[in-house]
Amino acid sequence: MLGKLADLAQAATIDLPLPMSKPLDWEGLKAALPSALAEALDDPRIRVAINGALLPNKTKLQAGAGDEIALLPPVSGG
Amino acid sequence: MLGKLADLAQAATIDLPLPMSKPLDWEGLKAALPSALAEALDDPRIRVAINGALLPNKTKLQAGAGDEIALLPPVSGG
Amino acid sequence: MRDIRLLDQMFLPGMLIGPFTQANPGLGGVCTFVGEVRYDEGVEALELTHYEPLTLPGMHALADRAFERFTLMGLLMVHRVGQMRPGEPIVCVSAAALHRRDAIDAVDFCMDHLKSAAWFWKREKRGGEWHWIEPREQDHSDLARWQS
Amino acid sequence: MRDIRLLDQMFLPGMLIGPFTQANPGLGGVCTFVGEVRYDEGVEALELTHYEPLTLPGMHALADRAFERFTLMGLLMVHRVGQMRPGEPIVCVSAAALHRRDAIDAVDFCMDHLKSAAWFWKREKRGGEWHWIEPREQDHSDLARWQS
Repeated sequence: MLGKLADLAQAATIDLPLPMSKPLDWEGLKAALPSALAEALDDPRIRVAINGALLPNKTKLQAGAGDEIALLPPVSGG
Repeated sequence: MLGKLADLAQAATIDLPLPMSKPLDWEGLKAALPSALAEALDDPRIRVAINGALLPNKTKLQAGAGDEIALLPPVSGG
Repeated sequence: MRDIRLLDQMFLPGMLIGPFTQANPGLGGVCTFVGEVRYDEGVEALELTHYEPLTLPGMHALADRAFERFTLMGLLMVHRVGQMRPGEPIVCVSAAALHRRDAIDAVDFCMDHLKSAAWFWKREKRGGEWHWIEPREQDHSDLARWQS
Repeated sequence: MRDIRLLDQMFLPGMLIGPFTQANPGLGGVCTFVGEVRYDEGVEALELTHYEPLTLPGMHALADRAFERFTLMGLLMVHRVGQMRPGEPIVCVSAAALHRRDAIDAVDFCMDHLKSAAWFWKREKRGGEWHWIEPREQDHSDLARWQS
């Protein structure tokens, strides 16, 4: 979680205990996160990256065990 | 004489011996200068200053003894 | 000469620009922009967070675009991350070129993109509390200048 | 802080920019352009002639216009005259402002005007002979950008 989202999560990173059987999708991710954070994620300005690669469409997320999911709010710039 | 005009005059400054009786005008100035230089002066891009002040219209020149006349070709810039 | 860096410690722009200029012999001009943390009313500190896997590659991609768009001999792009106090340098972009237009425009281009599109999140400390800074409208209009 | 100078000796831009930046506390950004004499094929030396009664007042008038047009905290404008060799700095313009757009645009504005409209005459030494340099068309089109 970067920027403001880290405050909503009250943490910079969260470990999600996942069942290994199937990949984590967008709805699954939101369900696994604190609700204040999950609600914020639908903002279209929030981008998602897996292992450092931006997803063109975050709702198509497919993540497995060990993957790093980054939740990226709009940048405030340098 | 600045820039190229100094080469035409073969000098950076020329002292003109003037009769004190009447001011030097534009035709008088050209007559007093080397002909190669005098011919060049009609180029509309050439500006004239007296004692550091640019003349809006060089052909209206009126200079007296001790005045410094500067002949300014187009600048090449810094 | 290309030098792209994220720094988590205070830096002195003069220590970077001298060697950068020396490293581009034959240049016609070098343009440099240094941004400092402003002494805005009540601001005690500024913090820039970045996401390493995106931020540095993003700066390299921006440098690539600057080299494509302008005729450059060298580009220096250094950005601070972490906590800074007012008066400290936060960014330094320097471009060396044969002609001044390329050098000045490349710095302008890189700054506009760093300020609005780079992967940095900024917060300010006021009265002991941290506040996130939202993107500024001006930054977006600055960016739109390059979209032709 | 305003510092406008004609210098007839070699100068080091870094020696000017540090003190200039220090002299404008609270700045948001400082943009600097340094122009150097290029190593153009066969050029041994460059000479800039000026006409003192016009050149320095002209630079001050340009600084006045920059302060009117942009929101600046400080402006440094230093120009060499006399003979220079390739690699030597010929001009240094630095602008300090709260916002980067003012700093960058002020430097761009001053450079365009210095290059095309300032009272300097330039000649180059090639093969032991001096040749006057005519104004460049590009300089005039650069200047036209500011006429709105």
